[in-house]
Amino acid sequence: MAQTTAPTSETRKNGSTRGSWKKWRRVTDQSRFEQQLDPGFTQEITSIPNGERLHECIQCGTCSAACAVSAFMDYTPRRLIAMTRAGCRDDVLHSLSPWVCTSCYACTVECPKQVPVTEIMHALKRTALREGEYPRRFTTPIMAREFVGMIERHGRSTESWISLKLYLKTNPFQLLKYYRLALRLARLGRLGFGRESIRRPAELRRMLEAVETPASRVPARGTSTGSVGSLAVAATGGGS
Amino acid sequence: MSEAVDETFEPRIVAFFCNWCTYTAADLAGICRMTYAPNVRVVRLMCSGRVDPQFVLAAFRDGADGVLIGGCHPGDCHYQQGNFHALRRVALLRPMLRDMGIEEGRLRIEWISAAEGDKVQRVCNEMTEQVRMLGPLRLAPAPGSQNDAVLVEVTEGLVEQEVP
Amino acid sequence: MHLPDGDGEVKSPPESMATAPKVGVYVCHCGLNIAGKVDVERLVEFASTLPDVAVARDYRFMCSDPGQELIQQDIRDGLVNRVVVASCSPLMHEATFRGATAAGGLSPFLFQMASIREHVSWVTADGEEATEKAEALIAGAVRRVALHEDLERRQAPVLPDVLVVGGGIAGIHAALTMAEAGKRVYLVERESTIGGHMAKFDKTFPTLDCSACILTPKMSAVRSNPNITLWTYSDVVGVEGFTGNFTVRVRHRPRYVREDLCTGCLACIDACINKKAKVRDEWNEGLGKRKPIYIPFPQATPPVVVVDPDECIWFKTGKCPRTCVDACERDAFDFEQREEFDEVKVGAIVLATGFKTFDASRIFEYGYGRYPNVYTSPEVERLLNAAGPTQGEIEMRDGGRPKTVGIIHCVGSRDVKYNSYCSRVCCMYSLKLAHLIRERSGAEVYNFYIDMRAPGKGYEEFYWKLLQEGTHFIRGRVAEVTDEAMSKEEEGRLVIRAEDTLIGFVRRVPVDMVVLAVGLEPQSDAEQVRRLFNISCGGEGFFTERHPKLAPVSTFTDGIFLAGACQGPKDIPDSVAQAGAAAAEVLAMVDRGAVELEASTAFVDAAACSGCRTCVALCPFGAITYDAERKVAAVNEVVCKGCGICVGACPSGAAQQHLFTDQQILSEIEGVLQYV
Amino acid sequence: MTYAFFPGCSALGTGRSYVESLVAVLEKLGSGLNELEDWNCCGATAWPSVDDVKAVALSARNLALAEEANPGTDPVDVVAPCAGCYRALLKAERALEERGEVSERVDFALQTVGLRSERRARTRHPLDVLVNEIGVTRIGAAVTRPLDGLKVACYYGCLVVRPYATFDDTRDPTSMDRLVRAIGGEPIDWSMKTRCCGGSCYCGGPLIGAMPEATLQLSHELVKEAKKLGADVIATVCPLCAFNLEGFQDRMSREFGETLEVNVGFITQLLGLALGLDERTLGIHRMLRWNLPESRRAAQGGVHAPA
Repeated sequence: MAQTTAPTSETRKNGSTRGSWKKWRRVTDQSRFEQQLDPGFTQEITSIPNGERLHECIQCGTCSAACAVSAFMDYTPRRLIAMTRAGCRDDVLHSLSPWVCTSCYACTVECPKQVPVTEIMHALKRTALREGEYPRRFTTPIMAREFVGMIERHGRSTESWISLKLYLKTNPFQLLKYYRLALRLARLGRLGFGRESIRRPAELRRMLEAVETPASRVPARGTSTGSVGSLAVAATGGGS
Repeated sequence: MSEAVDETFEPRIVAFFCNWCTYTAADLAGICRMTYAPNVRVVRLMCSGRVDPQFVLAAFRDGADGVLIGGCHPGDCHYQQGNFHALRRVALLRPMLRDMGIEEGRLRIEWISAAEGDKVQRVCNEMTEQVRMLGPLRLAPAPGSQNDAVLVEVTEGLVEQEVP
Repeated sequence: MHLPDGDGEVKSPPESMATAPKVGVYVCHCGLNIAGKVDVERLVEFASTLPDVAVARDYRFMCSDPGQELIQQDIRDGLVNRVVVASCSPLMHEATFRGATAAGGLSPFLFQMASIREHVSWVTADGEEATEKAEALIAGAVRRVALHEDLERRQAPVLPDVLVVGGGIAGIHAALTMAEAGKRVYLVERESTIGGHMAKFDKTFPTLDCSACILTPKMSAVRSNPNITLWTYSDVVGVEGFTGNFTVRVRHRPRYVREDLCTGCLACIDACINKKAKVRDEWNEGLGKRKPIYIPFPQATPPVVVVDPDECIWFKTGKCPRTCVDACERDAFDFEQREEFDEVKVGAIVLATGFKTFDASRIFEYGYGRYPNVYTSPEVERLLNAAGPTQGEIEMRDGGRPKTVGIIHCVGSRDVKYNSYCSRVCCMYSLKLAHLIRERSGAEVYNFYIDMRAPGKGYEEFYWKLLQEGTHFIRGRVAEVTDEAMSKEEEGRLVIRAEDTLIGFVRRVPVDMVVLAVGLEPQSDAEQVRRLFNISCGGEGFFTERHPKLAPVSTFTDGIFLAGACQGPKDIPDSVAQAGAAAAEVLAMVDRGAVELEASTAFVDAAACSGCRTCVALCPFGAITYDAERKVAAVNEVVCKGCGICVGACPSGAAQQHLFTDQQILSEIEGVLQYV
Repeated sequence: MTYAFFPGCSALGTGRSYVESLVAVLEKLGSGLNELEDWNCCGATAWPSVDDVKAVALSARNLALAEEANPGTDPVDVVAPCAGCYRALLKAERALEERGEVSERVDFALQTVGLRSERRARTRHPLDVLVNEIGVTRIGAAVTRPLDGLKVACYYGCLVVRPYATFDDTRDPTSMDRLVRAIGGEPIDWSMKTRCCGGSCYCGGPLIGAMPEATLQLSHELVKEAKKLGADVIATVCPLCAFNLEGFQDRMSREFGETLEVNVGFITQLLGLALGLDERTLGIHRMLRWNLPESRRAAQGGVHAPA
């Protein structure tokens, strides 16, 4: 999927996959009809604070170049911005890029038009989770849900548990790779297996539920947070 | 003001704008089609330094609920320091207005440069809302009434102690 | 102090008003600009009910000939003797309607305008509210115009001489144009030579003609033109007066060499006790060295050497054999030279103070100042110049020759963190640099651009030529220049990281040299200059023209004109065109011989004046004098600029301002408040 | 001076020694940390991906707890050592200050559990406190075992300076470099100070799971560059950065075919050593990559041995 080491001119010429079918991408209809585009999607994403600046994007690509992980994205952040602006809802929600984003904010601080790129990535992830359009075997969305569920129940996260559950759900074989490291950490006292919790987790849950309450006056938002909440609960149910 | 706000009350505000900065900015707001509250009526002066304290008092007496003075930013005055004189006069006027029971929020001075059409919009809106909250000015003129007499007396006694 | 009575009754009209006021109110539709929002018919109906109003009419476009004719006809028919036009802003058409009033046979000052477009129809959401506001403004104008009086129209002579500030290409061109028309021109330049930025370039885009070849003849022409007084190493320190009659104070900084004696033989430089040049050479952007006694470049105009007192051993220690003095055959040295001042009287001023380039070290991630092989474009201009520190060879700070060069566009431009505007010239000069670097060194050149802006005669063709030459163009703004290598090939080089946005992936391009195409900014002292000349600056700091389209070289201060990049980023052809335009405006003004003075001057009613002298000290222009004998103040109306500060402060109401008397303003206040 | 202290979940796990050393160092310098009663998770960067308002509410609760514990103090400084927590609390602080729809909902939510945000809490990073409150002069004066020119690669990571640069420059931060200089170390001049480590700040590091090659490459770049420039140790201020750089070094070495072996620690551990604290107090024994025998240096430098 991506380079693990910077290629030299050698490897470029003598790539082992010469002639392999893997080198050609399967091509489907790449055109987009206007009716396929969803202006409502654009509107939803740009409704975040300073989100309207998305319309001011000049497509200079600073975000992509400043991004440490854009090399591992299917669409660069700049393309995602352009696609979001155009209303390419499906293409954007089926992109792995937001899930690769590490939220390091390099794009945000470098953007010459101060487009809140990282926050837009978060907004895309929220929409994707809400609509169930996220990659099932990719750890980041699962992680986000697991994490949220754990906080809702205990108020704090326990690194050992969250990692364990994550790998069980996505790629159990990865566990084998890391068990040595985990054991070592545990020996050094850096990986506790006792579950962390705050003293009043119920109070915290009550507070989080109350976040939705005043917004019930605003139906659109109320439903959105509501459904995410239930999603988190579902994740909890699946996990334990 | 503690009384309930009268929803139908439309404040009347007189604005003295200097020709070079604030009036030009108001024109710019127009050119940019920035809509704002219609309650502000502009009287054009060449400089905010022309604002005589009696203009402010006369405006209040004639039924204004608020007075706005707009000049160039400090250092930008077309006439070097007229805005500075305006500011001093406002400072001298404030205690007198307070004594007459005219709330501080009814008189405002703002520096608005020729490039700040948006500021004209913002200030006019803010001023209108502020005066709306304060309600109608209670000294509203009945010609020859007590209030008027007080006002005239004060105005007559007003000798500006401006030491340059 | 007199306040009008509460019921709005005004004092008895002035004697000059022989007949009772008959006001004509003319409401303009301005197409749909006004009529689309405001109920014009209602306005006319309302106006006709106002006191003193004799006629109220509306018309589609009052500023058109038939519209103006309407006013004139009513005046001629004796229907009206005061005019109110309710239309656009007075800043737009006051002059037009005053003209129409005068053409009808009335004094142009018996006119008042109500701005119901900029202040009403364009800024009010609700039609009903807009109509009400327009009514109030018209009522104010009608009230006030009844008190207007005829005023004397005064003119002041325009002095024939002209001042040009700044000796770059714009200043040079403006000065030459006006001098050739026979005007005496004072050209003031801060540096020791004229020529400005253009003198530092090797070639100019898109024609690639030699900058020196086209500029130096003009520089010599300035020096040899008898109508031009050239003051270099000088700056303007004071400006007083008004349109047509400015008094300008100029400071001459000491060069310690007499300009009238120095012939520019440069023998002194060779003779300097410092055998090696050790001082940072600003002219070469610090890439070269000069001696404490120097001349910026061979064709410097005037060709007079300058002694740098901060570096000269004689100035620093007082102990030096002064071999330079011995070498001078004309005895031109004067180590005792002091600052000198000159005062000149001019009728008009052209500001051509130019620009400065963006400080590239402000963008940390581009590595300027951290990596020696990152250059700014002005530095590369000097590297490429045959008269520059490397004789036109691309030799880098580490002595190497680049095989690959990356040029980064839009450095400090189009970025809200620095300057949000486009600097306009960087694309083109980057193409020029790309071409020259390739030509001189054979290096591969990569251009990293956001958008290629080549709007100009021959510009797109130049871009095309570069494409044909095989210069690489990558559409993407560079995020970082780094020395961190990710592969063998990148080791020891600078890596430019940018997204190739046309392809859609990030590229890392290892290069030997990075050129930052820095944008154009206002001079760092633009703010002081603006205050000195009493003009205005836009948000980005460039001087503001009177009108962006129709008065591009005028300012809001009459008699002061703009040329070149001090008004905004501009290339050479545009600067020269603007300089020509400014010269033409000046000539039109100077040759007219006179300017109309501000009518709204202050005056003192001697009978009412108590002689307190408050006004005398307040006047910023010294226009008020105190007559000790009569114990009253008097305004010199020629010097008065009509601000009214004295009027606002006069405790006895003796000081008044034409067109803005207390009575007029108080009536207007009453008017705008009475009908809401 | 005593600060309210928000340790964050990683303090209980991988970042344990960071908190241990921070507490010890501040105590040595005469400042105390008061751990917030019943603090909860800050929301990290996972919560904003699910519900941005709730993410703010989570952090807001911690800020409100800090205010509750310090009545009458304004501002209440809350020290958050973890870079992710620091950003999350700062974001909540800003959102509350804006007093928009978000703060309205959050205020309401706090109220339901008897809490109140008076906007007194101010989030501080340990670097901020060390450099701007205690000051490098005082720290320098307290040094008993200077680092003797130890070459330190100061690695700030992302969220300490982005998106909010409250106490240091976003692109060229220098606070840690100044600290290192104050304790006798030599900060290396490198261009990777704020480059992303590929960790993605959820406690546990999800990108390593989804795309190990991405995380490994980014971390490798950092370690490799530090090694190339001769750094003896990489100093970090984030539990996750530290974990990524130390925990996966073996795997990086394998995948990229070179032996890396660069020491990784927290800046507070280096400070602690210089201030004469012992390794155990500073949690150095918990580190995966720490081969800086301070005893050796002490012998070489012949400096005052701790009592």
